Amino acid sequence: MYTLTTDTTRATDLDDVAQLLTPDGERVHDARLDRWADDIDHDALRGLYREMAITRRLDGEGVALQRQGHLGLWAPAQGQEAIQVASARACRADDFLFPSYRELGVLVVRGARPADLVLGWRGEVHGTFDPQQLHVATPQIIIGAQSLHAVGYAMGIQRDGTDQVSVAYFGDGATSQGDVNEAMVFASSFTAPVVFVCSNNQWAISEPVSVQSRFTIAGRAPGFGIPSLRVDGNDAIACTAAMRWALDRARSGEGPAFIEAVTYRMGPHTTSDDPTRYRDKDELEMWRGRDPLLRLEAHLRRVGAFDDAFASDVVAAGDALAAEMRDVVLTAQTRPAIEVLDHVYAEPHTGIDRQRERFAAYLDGFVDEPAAASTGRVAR
Amino acid sequence: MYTLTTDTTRATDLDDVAQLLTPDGERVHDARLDRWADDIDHDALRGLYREMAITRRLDGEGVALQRQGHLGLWAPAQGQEAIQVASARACRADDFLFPSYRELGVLVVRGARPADLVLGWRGEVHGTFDPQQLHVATPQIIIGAQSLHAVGYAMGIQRDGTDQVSVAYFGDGATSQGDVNEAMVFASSFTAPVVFVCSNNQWAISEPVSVQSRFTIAGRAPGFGIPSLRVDGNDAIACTAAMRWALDRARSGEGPAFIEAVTYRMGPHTTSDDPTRYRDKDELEMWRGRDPLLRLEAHLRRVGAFDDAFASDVVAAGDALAAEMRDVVLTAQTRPAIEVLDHVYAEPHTGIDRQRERFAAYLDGFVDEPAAASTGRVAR
Amino acid sequence: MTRLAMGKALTAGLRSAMARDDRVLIMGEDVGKLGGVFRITDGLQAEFGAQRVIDTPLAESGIMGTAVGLAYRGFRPVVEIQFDGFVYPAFDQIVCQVAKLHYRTGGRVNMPITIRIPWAGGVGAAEHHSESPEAYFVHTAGLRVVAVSNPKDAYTVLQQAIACDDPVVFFEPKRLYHTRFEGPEGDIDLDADIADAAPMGLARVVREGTDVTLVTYGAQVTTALDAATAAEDDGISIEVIDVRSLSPVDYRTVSASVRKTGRVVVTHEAGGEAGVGAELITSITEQCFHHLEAAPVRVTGHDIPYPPAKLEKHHIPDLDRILDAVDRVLDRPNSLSEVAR
Amino acid sequence: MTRLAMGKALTAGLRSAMARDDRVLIMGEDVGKLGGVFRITDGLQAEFGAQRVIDTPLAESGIMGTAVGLAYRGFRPVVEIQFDGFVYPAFDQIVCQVAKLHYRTGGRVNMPITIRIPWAGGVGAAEHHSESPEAYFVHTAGLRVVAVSNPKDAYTVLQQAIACDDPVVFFEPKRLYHTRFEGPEGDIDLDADIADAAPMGLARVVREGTDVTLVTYGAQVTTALDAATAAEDDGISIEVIDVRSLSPVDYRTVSASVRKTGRVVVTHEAGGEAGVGAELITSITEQCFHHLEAAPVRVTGHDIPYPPAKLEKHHIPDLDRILDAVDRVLDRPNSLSEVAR
Ligand SMILES: Cc1ncc(C[n+]2csc(CCOP(=O)(O)OP(=O)(O)O)c2C)c(N)n1
Ligand SMILES: Cc1ncc(C[n+]2csc(CCOP(=O)(O)OP(=O)(O)O)c2C)c(N)n1
Ligand SMILES: [Mg+2]
Ligand SMILES: [Mg+2]
Repeated sequence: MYTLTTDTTRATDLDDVAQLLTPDGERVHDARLDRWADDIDHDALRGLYREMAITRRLDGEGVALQRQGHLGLWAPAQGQEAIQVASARACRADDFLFPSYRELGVLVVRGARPADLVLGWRGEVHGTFDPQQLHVATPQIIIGAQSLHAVGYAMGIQRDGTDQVSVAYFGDGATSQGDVNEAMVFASSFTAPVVFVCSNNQWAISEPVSVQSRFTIAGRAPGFGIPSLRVDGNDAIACTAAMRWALDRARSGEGPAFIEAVTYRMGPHTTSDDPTRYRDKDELEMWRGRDPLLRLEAHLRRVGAFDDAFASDVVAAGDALAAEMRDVVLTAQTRPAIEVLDHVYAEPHTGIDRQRERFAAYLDGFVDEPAAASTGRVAR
Repeated sequence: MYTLTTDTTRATDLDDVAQLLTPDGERVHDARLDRWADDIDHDALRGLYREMAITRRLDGEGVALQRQGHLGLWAPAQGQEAIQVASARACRADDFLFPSYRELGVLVVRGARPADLVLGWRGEVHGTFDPQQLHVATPQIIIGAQSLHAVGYAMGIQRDGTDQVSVAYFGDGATSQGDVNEAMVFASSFTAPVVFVCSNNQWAISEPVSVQSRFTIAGRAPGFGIPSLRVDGNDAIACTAAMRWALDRARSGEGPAFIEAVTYRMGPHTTSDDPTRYRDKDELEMWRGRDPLLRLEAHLRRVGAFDDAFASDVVAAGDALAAEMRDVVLTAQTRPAIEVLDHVYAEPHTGIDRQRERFAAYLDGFVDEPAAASTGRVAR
Repeated sequence: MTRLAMGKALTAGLRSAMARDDRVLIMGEDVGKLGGVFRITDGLQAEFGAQRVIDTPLAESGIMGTAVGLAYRGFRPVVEIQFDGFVYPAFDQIVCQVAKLHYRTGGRVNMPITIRIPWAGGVGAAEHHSESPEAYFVHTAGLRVVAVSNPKDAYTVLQQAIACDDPVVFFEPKRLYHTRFEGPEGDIDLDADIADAAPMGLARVVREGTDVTLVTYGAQVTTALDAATAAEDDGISIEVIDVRSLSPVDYRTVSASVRKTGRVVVTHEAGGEAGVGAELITSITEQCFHHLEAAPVRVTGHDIPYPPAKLEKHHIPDLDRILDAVDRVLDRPNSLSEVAR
Repeated sequence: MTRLAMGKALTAGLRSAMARDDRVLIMGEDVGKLGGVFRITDGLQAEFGAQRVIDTPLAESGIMGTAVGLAYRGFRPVVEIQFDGFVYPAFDQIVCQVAKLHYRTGGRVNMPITIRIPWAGGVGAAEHHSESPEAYFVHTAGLRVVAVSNPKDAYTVLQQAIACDDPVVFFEPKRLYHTRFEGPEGDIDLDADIADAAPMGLARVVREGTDVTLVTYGAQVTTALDAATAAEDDGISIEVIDVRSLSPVDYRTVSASVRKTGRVVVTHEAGGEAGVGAELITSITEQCFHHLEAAPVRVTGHDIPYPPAKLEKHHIPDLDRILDAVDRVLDRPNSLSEVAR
C-alpha cells in the first residue's frame, strides 16, 4: 500500500473511544478490551475508587493551600483521576514512571507522602521524593522532555535483560514537541519496552487540542510503527484495560505502545490561570456529566460494592492525608541560604567550593537572616 | 476507529512504490498517478532527461574537482536525479523551494549557474545565489531545519493570499529530527500549502533507513493528518506525477502533502565518506539496475524520442556547464580577509564596527597577505 | 503622556508596531485569545485578527523555524517565548538559522525577527520559570540582545527591535511587569514617532555619581538604584548605568563613567561564570585599565541551577550584596576582608 | 609507552573505559559500524557489541534525552555529537535536564554523561562543522567542561570524564586528531591505572616564561607554543598555560603565573563576546589586580558566524595575532598603536 490518505474515520469525536463504563456507570463491552478487564473484582474497583478519591481530595487541598497563599502554584488534576490512577495501578512496582507536573494520581498510587506532593509547589525544593525509591522520576515541567527519558530508561531495561516497563506521561499539547516525536522514533527503532500515556485533556493552557492536531492524537503513533489505542480517559476500567494491554505488549518484548486517554481538565491550567477567558461554561458542564469519580461510584453502586462504610472510610483517609499535607505546609522550614549551593555537582568542584566559602563569609556578617531586609546588615 | 495497530501492509519493500516506468523503461499504469502524467509529452520527457543528465554530469565534475583538491567537499547526488529534477520541474517558478545540501538537481532546474553550484563547496562563500531571485533557499546543512522554514514560508503565502506552494526537501535520516515532525504538526494545524519531499536514499551516512524507521516513511505523515505517497524515486515520470498531485492539493487550499521518494545514493555520503565500510557491493549493483537516468533513456528509446543528435546535444550542454564550473573553480579569487566581517548584521553595529577598525589596522601592518606565514609580519 | 506599567507599555508597543507595519506578526503559545500568560498580547488578536496574532502548536523550535520561513517571505515575526526556560528547544533554530542566515546569504536575506522573552526571577515561580539565559545570546554573533528596565524603554525599544532588520532577543524582566514607575520612566507618549527616539543600543546613566560605577540591566536597575540611595547615607556616590543593549554594548557611555570613578561593580541575576558581567568587566578593563583603582567586581547569581522559589532571594543579588561589593571596590571592610584570595 | 595520535588515543581511552565498567555505553550517529565520521569509536562495536555501542536515529535531542533515561537507570552514556555545530538540537536536554537533574533531585540522581564533541575549525570544513560553542556550556551550572590539546590528556581526561559522576562536556579539537606529538604528550601508557593520574581539572604550565602569561586551551595550545618560540627570538619570555578544564578553571595555577609575569594574553578560537576569555580575564583581574601591569588582552575569533573555509585562517587567531597581542600587553609597537581606544 503506497498511497496513504489520512483516515477520516479517525474522528476526533469525543465518544469515539474505547469504553467499558458508560457515563452512568453501566458496564459495557468491548471485544478488544474485555480480556484485560475481566478479572477486575470489586476489591480492585474499590481500590481504584479509593485512590482516585484521595487524589481528588488532595488536589482540592492543594488548590486551597495555594489560594490561601501557602503554595506558589498548583496544577490541578481534577477530572483526570481515572487515567492517572488506573494506569499507575496497572503497573508493577518496579516499572519506572516518568510523569509530568499534573500526574498527582500517579504519585498517590506510588505511595508518595503528602510532603512529597506539596513541598515542590511551595518552592521549598525542586524534587521531593527519591526517584529510585518510588520508581518515579521527578515530575517534568519542560513539556515532553520526559518522554525521551522514559525511552532511554526502557533501553536500559533491555540492556539489563529484565521485564520491567517504563512509562512516559504527557499531555495533548506535548505531542507537538519534537522530543515526543523523537521519543516515538527511538522507541520504535529499538523496540523499547515503553508505554506512552497521553492525557488528552482537551487543552494546553488556552489552546484547544485542535491547534496541536486536527486529527486524533492516537492516530499519530501508528505512523511511527507504534500501535495505539484511544480510550475514554474518564473510565477507570477502560483505562486499566488499555494500560494492561500496553504493558503486556511492552513486557513481552513487542515494543512500545501508545494510549490516548480522552479526558478533561476540569480546573484551571494552574492556579495562575483563568480559564473563563478562553473556554465555555457549557463545555465544563458537559464534562461534569462525565466525571470519572462519579462514574466509578455509580458503577460501584450498581454492582452493590459501594456502601456508607466504604464511602466514609475513603473520605476519612483522604481527609487525614489532606490534613497531613496542610500540616506539612504550615510547619515547613525553609532551608538555610547556604544550601542553595548544595548538590550542584556530585563530586567536589573548586568553583562551587570557592563560591560557598565566599557566600558563607557573607552570610556570617549578618545578625539576622540576610535578604530579609537590609537592616540585617552588620555594621562594619 | 480507536484501536490502531501499525498496518503491516505498509511494507518497506522497495518495490512497494507507485511506479509509471519499470526499470527497463516500460510505461506501466497506476490508477492514482496516471491522470497526473498523461499530458507529459516527448518534449517534456526530453526536458526531464536533459536536466537529469546535466545534473549527473555536474555531479561528476564536482566529485572530480574535489578529488583534485579544488573543493573542500562535495555531496554527490548520483542516483537521485529523478526525484530532484522531476519534483522541481513540476513546480511553478514562483513556488519557493527549501533544499538540503544534496539537491543539486533542484538547483540545476532552477537555473543556478555553475558558480552557484561550487563556490560554496570550495569554501569561498556560504551561500552562492540570491534566494529571492531563484526562489530557492540557501541549501541547508542542519538536518531537517529547513522543513520548518518551508512551513513558515507557506504560512506567509497564506497570509499574502497567493496560490504559491513551498517545498521542503530532506532525506530519510532527517525524518527522525524533531524539526521535521514539528514541521508536519504546524503544516497540518495551519493547512499550509507545503509539500514535503523526502528522498529516501536508504542511507544516512552509514545508517540504513531501518535505524530511523522500521516501517515506511510515507506511513508517518498520515498520522499528522497529511496524505502521503510512496513513489519510485528513480522513475522520473512517477515522480513528476506524484509531485503534481501534491502541488495541486497544496495550491488549491487542501493543505500539505508528503512524498517519500524511494531512491538510492549511488556514491559516498560525501567525498569524505568511504561507503565500503558499511554497505555491500551487491546493493550498489542492484541499484545500478534501477538507475534513473538509464531508465528514462530506455523509455525515450522505446518511444522513439531519443536519438544521437539529442544525446550529443545533451552531452555537449553538460560538458559546457561542467567546463564553466571547472573554470569558475580554477579562477576563483578568495575574498580579502576583512570581508569575514561583512554581513554579520544588516544594520550598523558598534561591536562589529570596532572589530573591523581594529582588524583593518592589524591587516594594514602586513606587506603580504596575513595568515599565510608569520614572515609576512612587518617589522615594527 | 500616559502612565503605564511595563506590561501595558509592551502591549502598547506591540499595538503601535502592528498598526504601523502590516508585515508584523505575533506568534507563540497562548498569545491569541488568552493574550499570553502575562497578557502582553492582550486584545491584539481581537484587533488584528488570527492571521496576524497566531496561536501556535506547543513547540518552540517549530515556532522559531516557521518564523524564519515567514521572514524569508518578508514578514517581521515577533515571537513570544512563554517563559525564559522554554527558549532552549528553539536554540538550534536561533543559533544556526536566525543568527546566521544574513551572513550565510551574503546579506541577501534579512531575519527581522524579534524574540520576546519574559525573563528572570523574583516572582516565586516553579523551576524553569526564572532563568536568565541572556549570555547565551550575547555570545551568539548575528543576534542583537536588549533588556529593558522600565515602561518607557519597554515601549520604545520593543518597537525599535521590531523595526530593526536584524534579529533581536528582547528580554522583559517579568518581576517588573506590574511595577508602577513614578518618574519619567513611567510616562509614555503614545503619539510620539519612534523615529525620533534615541537609537536602540545606547546605555543610560540612570543616576550620576562619582565614587563607583555600578553597571547593570533589567530588573537589577531598580535594585542598583536602591543600593545607590542606601550608599548615599554612608557618603558613597554611586553612578548607576543601565546598559539596555547587552549586545552590542555602548562602551562609550560605560567607559566615560569608569574613567571618572575608577571603580566598577557589575551586577546581574544570571550566574557569573562566562556571563555578561565577565564580558562587561573584560571590555571595561581593556578600555580603561589605567583608570581603574581597584579590581572590578561582579555581583551575580551563584553558578547554580535556579534554586527553589523560597530560596531565590539568596540567589538574586540584593541591595546588601551589592553594597558589600561596593565596599570591596572601595577597599572598605566587607565580607571578604578575612577570606583568603 | 605507545605513541598515538590524538584520535587513536581517544579510541584507546574509550576502550579502557568500556572494558573497566560495563555500565559505560557509547551512543551517537554512525558510531557503530562506521566507527564515527572521525573513526574515534572504530572497532568498539565489534568489540563490545551493538548493545553497548549504539547507532541512534538522527536526532540529537533524542540521543541526549535517551542518555538521560539511561543515566536514570544507572548507565554511564558517552554521547558522540557528530560535529560541534550539531549540538544545538540537544541544547534543551543538556541545559534543562543533564545539567540540572542532580540539583533538581537534591543529589539523589546522578547524570554521569560524557558529551564528546569534535570541535572547532582549521580543517576546511563546510558551515556548522567548525563551531566553538564551549562558552555556552561553561555558562551552564551543573556541567563540567574540559578541552584536550594532546594525545596523553585525551587518553587520560576522557577516562576521567567518563568515571566522573557529573556530566562532562568533552571537547576534542578535530584539527589535532591526526597530529603527531613528538614530546611526552604523544606517549601513552596503556597499562597505567587512571586512578594514579593527576585529577581532572588541573591546568598545566606547558612552557615556562617570565614576561607574559599566555592562557589557552585545545588546539590553540599548539599555536600558543609556536608564538612563545617565535617571541623568544625577540627576547620575550612567554609562559604558556593550557587550562584543560574550562569549568571549573584551576585558578591557582593560572594566578600563580600571572602574579609572576604581571601580563596576560588569553587566546581562543570562539568569538570573544561573553566567551571563555572574558571569564578568564575577569577572574584573573579579580584575583591578581594588583599584580597586573597592563590590561589583559584577548585574541579570539571575531564575533561573526564561522566564516567560509577559505577565510577561516583570518578568523582563527594565529601566531601573528597572538604576537601582536603580546606586543600590546608589553606596550611595544603593535597594530593598535595608532588606533584610538
Ligand atoms: C518547553 C515548554 N514550553 C512551554 C511550557 C509552558 N507550558 C506549561 S504547561 C503548557 C501546556 C501543556 O499542555 P498539555 O501538554 O496538554 O498538558 P496539560 O497542561 O494540559 O496537562 C505550557 C505551554 C513548558 N512548560 N515547557
Ligand atoms: C543536526 C545535524 N546532525 C547531524 C548532521 C551530520 N549529518 C550530515 S548528513 C547526515 C545524514 C543525513 O541523512 P539523510 O537525512 O538521509 O540525507 P542524505 O545525506 O542521505 O541525503 C548527517 C548525520 C547534520 N548535518 N545536522
Ligand atoms: Mg492538555
Ligand atoms: Mg539518506
